[in-house]
Amino acid sequence: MKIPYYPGCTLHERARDFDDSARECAMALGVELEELPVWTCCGAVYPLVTDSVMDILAGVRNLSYASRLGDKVVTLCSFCYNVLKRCNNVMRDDAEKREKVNLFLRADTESREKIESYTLEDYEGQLEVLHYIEMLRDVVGYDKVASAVTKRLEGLKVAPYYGCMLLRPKKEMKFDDPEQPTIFENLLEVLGCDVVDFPMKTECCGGFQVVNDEELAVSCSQNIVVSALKREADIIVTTCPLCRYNLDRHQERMAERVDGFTSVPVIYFTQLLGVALGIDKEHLDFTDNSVDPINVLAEKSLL
Amino acid sequence: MGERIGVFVCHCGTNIAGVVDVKRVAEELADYPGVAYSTDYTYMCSDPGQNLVKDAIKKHKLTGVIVAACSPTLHEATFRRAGTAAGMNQYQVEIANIREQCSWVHRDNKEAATEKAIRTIKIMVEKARLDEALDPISVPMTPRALVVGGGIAGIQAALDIANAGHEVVLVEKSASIGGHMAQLSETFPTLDCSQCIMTPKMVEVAQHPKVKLMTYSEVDDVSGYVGNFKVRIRKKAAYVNRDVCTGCGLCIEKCPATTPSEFDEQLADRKAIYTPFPQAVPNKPVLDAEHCTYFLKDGKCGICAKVCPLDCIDYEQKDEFIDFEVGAIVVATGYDLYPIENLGEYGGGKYPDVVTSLQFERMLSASGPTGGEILRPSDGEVPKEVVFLTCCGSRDTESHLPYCSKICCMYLTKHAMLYKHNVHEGQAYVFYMDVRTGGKGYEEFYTRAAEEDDVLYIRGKVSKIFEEDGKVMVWGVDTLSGKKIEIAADMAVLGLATIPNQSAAKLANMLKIHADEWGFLSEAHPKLRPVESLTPGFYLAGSAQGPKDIPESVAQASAAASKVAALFAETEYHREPIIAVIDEDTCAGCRVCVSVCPYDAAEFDDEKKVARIKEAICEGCGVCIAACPSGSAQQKNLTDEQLYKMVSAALEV
Amino acid sequence: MKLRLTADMLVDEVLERVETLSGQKLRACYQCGRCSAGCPVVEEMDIIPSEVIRLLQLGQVDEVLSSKTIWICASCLQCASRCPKGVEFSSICDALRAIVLRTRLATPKIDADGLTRVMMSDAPQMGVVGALRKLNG
Amino acid sequence: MFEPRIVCFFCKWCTYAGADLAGTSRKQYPPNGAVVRVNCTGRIDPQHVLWAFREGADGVLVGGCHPGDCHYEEGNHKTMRRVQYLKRMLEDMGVEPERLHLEWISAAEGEKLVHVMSDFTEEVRGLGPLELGLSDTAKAVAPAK
Repeated sequence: MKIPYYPGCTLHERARDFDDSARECAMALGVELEELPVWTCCGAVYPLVTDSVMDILAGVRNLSYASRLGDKVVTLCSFCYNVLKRCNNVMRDDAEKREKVNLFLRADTESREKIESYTLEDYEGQLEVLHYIEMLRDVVGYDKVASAVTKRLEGLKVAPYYGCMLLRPKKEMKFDDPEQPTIFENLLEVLGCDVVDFPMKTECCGGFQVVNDEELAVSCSQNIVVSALKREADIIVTTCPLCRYNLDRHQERMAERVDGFTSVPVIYFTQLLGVALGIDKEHLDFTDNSVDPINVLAEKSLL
Repeated sequence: MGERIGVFVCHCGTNIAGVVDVKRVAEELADYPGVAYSTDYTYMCSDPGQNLVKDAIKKHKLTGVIVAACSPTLHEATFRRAGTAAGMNQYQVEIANIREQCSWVHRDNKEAATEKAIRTIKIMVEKARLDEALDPISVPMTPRALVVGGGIAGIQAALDIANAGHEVVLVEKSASIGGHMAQLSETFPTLDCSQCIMTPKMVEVAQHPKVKLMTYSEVDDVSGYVGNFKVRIRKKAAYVNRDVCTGCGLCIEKCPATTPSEFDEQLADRKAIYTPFPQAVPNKPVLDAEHCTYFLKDGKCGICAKVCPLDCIDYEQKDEFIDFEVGAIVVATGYDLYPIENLGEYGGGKYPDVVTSLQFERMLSASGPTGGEILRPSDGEVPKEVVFLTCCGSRDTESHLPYCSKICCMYLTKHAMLYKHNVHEGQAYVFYMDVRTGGKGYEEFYTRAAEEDDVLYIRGKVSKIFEEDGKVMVWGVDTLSGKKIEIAADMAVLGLATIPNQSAAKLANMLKIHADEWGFLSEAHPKLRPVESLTPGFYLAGSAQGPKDIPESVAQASAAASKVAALFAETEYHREPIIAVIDEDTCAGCRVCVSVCPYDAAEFDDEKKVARIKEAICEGCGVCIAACPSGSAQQKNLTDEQLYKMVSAALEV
Repeated sequence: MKLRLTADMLVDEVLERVETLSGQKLRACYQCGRCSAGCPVVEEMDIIPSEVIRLLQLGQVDEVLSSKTIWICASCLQCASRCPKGVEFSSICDALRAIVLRTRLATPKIDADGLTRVMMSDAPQMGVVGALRKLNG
Repeated sequence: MFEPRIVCFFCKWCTYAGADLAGTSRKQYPPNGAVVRVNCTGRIDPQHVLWAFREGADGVLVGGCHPGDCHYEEGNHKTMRRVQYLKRMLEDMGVEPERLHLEWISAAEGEKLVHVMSDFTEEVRGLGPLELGLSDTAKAVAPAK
């Protein structure tokens, strides 16, 4: 089974581990992620001002590329997912903006054709934008995932961290219950984990503010990590490179601020999935973590 | 033809005359065929105005009257009475609506409004020219009332109707009457004990010779119309012969199966065979087959049957259906709490120390699961800090319910106060948006809570509640100081929104009475007819109509009862005669009318091979008339001929 | 502290712009404060979110535009998600930023030095792009 | 400007009450309609509608209770079917079916009534006067006045 895949910039640069592990897992599950032959940055943040037609052009351009390959597009990074899904909604529901954006798309094609010989078609919001985890549930099926598990992650206490962008705005994302989501937990149960339910799983990690105001991000992330630690999580899994960065990179700072802080590894859910599917750890790329996850996984005899 | 129609154009002060040229209207109508007299007057509905009509009827020997004024819903009855007083048949008095549907809506176009007024009156003149003198249809009245719901509103309505001398059938779906009021501890603003004032009423209604009490029963079907309803009550199988049972309680004591108690809001267990609470009326158990070992394990148990000294247990019992004829129906189905599961940000019910307002009532109640002690459900400790939250699901147009649930401000104030009386050294916080104390003694009650019992009121809405370190963490805000507030509390109590009882929607549908989009039953008029439904014969009492506190529910129940008593004061009920009639000479006997009538009012006479309308049942919708291929079916005073002429008049230039 | 309120303070061009740009109706807010109560970064703000809306309701645009608050918001949308009146503070915040940045009322939040630092950091690209778009316009 | 003539058949429980509400709320709408009040839209015979067009109506508006809200259980369902059938007939007769409009307007929907009245008036205005060109024979067989 081939599914169009939009990785986004971060997964091709600083989150290669996320991309690699996701592709390995997909392959193990019989899915070929077909990367769009041409794609650009999605814009990273969805504009919250109403007059921002230009600002959604990047997202729509990628949707238009993807629409040639099939009726779905899968993405992994929470930010990309948020932007693509919301751009898709606008193109589907807002006739006025749709027309304007398509005008821009046509102009874009004219200037690009010479370089890439790749034309952009008008886009009407016809794609289904899927997050990788939705793909696992709805396209592959959790039962099939379960039967592909070769190493049940029994005894491993995993805290699933959703963050913001998968769930909100709730009316547009329709990803899961924005207050008590379960899609992540259900996947972890399939893998045999002990799921740690912690109240900060939908709180913000500080997001992009880390770039300008690291303190802010440390505070936000600390609340999340400490809450997971209080419930004795062995490991935290995320679905977003920025969340992973914030929760993982600042743990030394957290240790300075919180008495008795013990560090906890933060990995991508695809890396954990890879372990359960028995994929070699070299392919899962546990090299970019500030807090090394290998020890914890080895301790539980999972690697 | 010899019709002599009088046209009376009302100015309604400037309401009509300020837009419509009333003089011109009266003058033009004077020349219209069939019109014998036409005039205008400042206020037609005033005494002199009515006298004008009466005098003209006599003086000009009028055969029909058109009052061109406000909507017929307002003064049709007034002028029909005036017509009758002057010797005219009331159904020959008609209203032309030139206010609500003319002068008020075409303010900016006086010329067009005047022309529309003329057309509107001509339409009614054409109707009146062919209106016949009719008599209201008398139907016998069954002076027996059905009251649905055995909470305080239903009990009060039943008692008042019964005390007025009429029979009442009181139907309650659970095993005991009492409703939510029986669950409450003490009541605001007087803090008298709910059970103490409720129990005597429960006993009184159960023992009243005019009241037939049917608990563990539901309305299964209703047909008919005001004065003559046929209702079918389903008496659910209780597996206990409750007529013989003395309520000794041996079966309950020995029953091995338990399940969470609805009455105690899941804070304690009850047996599979149970009475909901010790003071239940009737104090006789029912067996809940869903949780009974005998039923779940194919007859392996049967302890209750073995211990019952009177052999009351009957595992073979089936639902029973009992039919009644009643003349009026009072709906008092009450309220439920908005499901806590819908409030995920407060844990959605997964934190044991975040409780609902009714759970907290049970904790406060001396007969409740904690014997009136306030103890944390998680560990049984006395909570030192308790947070109370108003508007949990209320006043939320975005995700929950837009309306104010009305009673939460007050009951949470009461909760906070009673908690403080219980735990003197404890601290109570109330998060509020506005403390709504619109009731006698309510503001004083709130003041007492804040000043004497040191309840801290914090103005803001809580965003999130979660558990951390054995505490209930509350993230709120104080908008008055502009600070985010975090409280590590021991317990939180949610003032969940009031919603109509979930069985009410089904019932409203069956009874064909209107409900609003939230399921609260609609009154006939929000101000002037607050206890009647739009459908004749149905009356509303208590929270079924909208969130209400106890005094209001009782007042509304008594009001509904007085309406029922007034209805029953007549031995006959008069119905509008604007119904269908079939010309037997031209009827081809095709039975289309029989097939389309929603009331089974059209019947086929097998001997004569023609259809006939049952006068007492026809509601006058006219569906059969529009369907009749031969034109044999007609509506009295709204015949096809009248309609054609009215349409033509509507189009006169 | 005193505010002399006049009718014409309440009809302001910039206020209208905030409503248009954000797509939010300021008067719909009934000041329950839930946006502030659930805000993960409220600690760093000088004016809490609900007060920002209140000040706008009172026509105090300048005070709001010069606040620290509007640069602190991380667009996590928790406020918008829980607002009982469907008023999205996050969008109002973005509109206020846009007004400042488009009219050059203030210099971009990430200056040239900051830019170099950011580019050299190992923060994920999405964070860098996001911050530049949100804070520098 | 062409002022269309519109006959409005309103049921007394919902739409007529909705029109009253528009009045008590002092909403404004075009004065082109004249209202014929019936107990239920189910009373309206297709012939009444045809008669209206024959007598010079440019448009006919039928207003009743929302499905499920009919005071007489299901009169409005029958109307729905009759109107659908009538529209096809009108088309066959060379009359734009848009000249006949059915709308559910409850007693609480004064605002909706205003919109419907305004929009329908504009729509019929756009269609222009109805030219039936009835032959004498057609006039002769039309229902007696």
